[in-house]
Amino acid sequence: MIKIVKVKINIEEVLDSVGDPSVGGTDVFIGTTRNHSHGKAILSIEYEAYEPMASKLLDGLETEAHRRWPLKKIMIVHRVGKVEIGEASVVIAVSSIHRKEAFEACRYLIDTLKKSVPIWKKEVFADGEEWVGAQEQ
Amino acid sequence: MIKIVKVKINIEEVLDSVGDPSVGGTDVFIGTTRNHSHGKAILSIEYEAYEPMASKLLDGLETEAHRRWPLKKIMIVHRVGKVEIGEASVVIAVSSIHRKEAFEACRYLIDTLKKSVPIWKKEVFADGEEWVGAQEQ
Amino acid sequence: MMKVRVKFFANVRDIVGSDEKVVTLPVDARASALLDELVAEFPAIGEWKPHLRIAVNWEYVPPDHSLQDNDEVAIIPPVSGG
Amino acid sequence: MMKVRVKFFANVRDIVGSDEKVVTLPVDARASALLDELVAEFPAIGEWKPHLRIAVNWEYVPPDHSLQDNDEVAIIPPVSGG
Repeated sequence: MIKIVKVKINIEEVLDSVGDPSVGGTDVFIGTTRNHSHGKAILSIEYEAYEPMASKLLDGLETEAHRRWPLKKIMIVHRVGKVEIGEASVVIAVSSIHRKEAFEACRYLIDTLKKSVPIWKKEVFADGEEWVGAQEQ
Repeated sequence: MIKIVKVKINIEEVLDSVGDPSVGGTDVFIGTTRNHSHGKAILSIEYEAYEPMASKLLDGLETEAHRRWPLKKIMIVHRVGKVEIGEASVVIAVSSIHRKEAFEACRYLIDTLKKSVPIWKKEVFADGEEWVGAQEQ
Repeated sequence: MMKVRVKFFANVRDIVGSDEKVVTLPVDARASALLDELVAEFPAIGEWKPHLRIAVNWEYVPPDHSLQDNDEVAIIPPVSGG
Repeated sequence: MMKVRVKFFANVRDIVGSDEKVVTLPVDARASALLDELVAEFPAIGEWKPHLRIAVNWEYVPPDHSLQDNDEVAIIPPVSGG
């Protein structure tokens, strides 16, 4: 399942959503907003999504991961709007019977999300703000 | 940090313990007890540890992961005693500035823990119980 | 002639000063022609042009994709989600 | 002669029927000699012998490791944590 949300991501809820009695291993990636960028202090971050397309692409990523690996469940949650330093901007949880597949799929999902899903991050500094381009990641 | 605990693992606490304003990515592995083994229904699981040696080896794994990758923080929690189906037996959280290192270190930690740390799992079935040997994993 | 709805995001929206605009184009105009027209109207987009992708109806398309009347076209700057 | 404290876990403890035992050995006896002695006393351990590791004072040691008086020796069956 995938979600784009405007409120703080509840990690326990994400974990519950991928739980299953046959699951042996769950890998979870949590992306958090850092307090610095190229040595400059970041005050806060704002995320913007082209929501219908982002949802469609995230759905497609979920389907593709299930096709590539024998997984139990996937949950991808991306936050939009203002995110405070240290809060999660994205959480991806993948459960499977064995751990290897969970690790590989989770890594694939975050790597591909960062390359292709139309979501943008704006870093707010004391002296201005800047949209982050993928080439600077 | 590492812990061997007799009570349910609190995932939020584990995540808080690896939080840091400079962290960009955190990878978390959660091992849960499955409800079946080779097609047989498992009623519950018990874990036993040779605690002083297990703590020493886990401390060593933490040090080694910090030596191999530029990481922020590591938390490894392993539960002992009776664990209900679906509950976490182990949680490993690794935070770093960039995600690649967090994924690699987390995978290394769980793989090495499973091979070398003196902890044993007993599966309880309707018709008996069995210590699980590493060769059957 | 045909009309397409064009959506702008992030730095491109800041340049255009609006998140949406209806553009009139010759029938079967290509995605690249729309982009050229936008650069002509908003020269500051030009600097980003090599990095922009185009999506039509929520799917990335190549520059030679032929647009259709009423398409929802999005100009996608380098993404930075995650 | 010297004494070492030997600790048993999991299936080996079930066979021995106790989690600890003090064993008297010749001075400088090797870890493998202790294991042979245990197999002689508890033949059911023999089946597992190829899979057992030995730890001395919380560290894995090779079979030819020389034991010392008062060592804490552990017989480590295949581990299955995680």
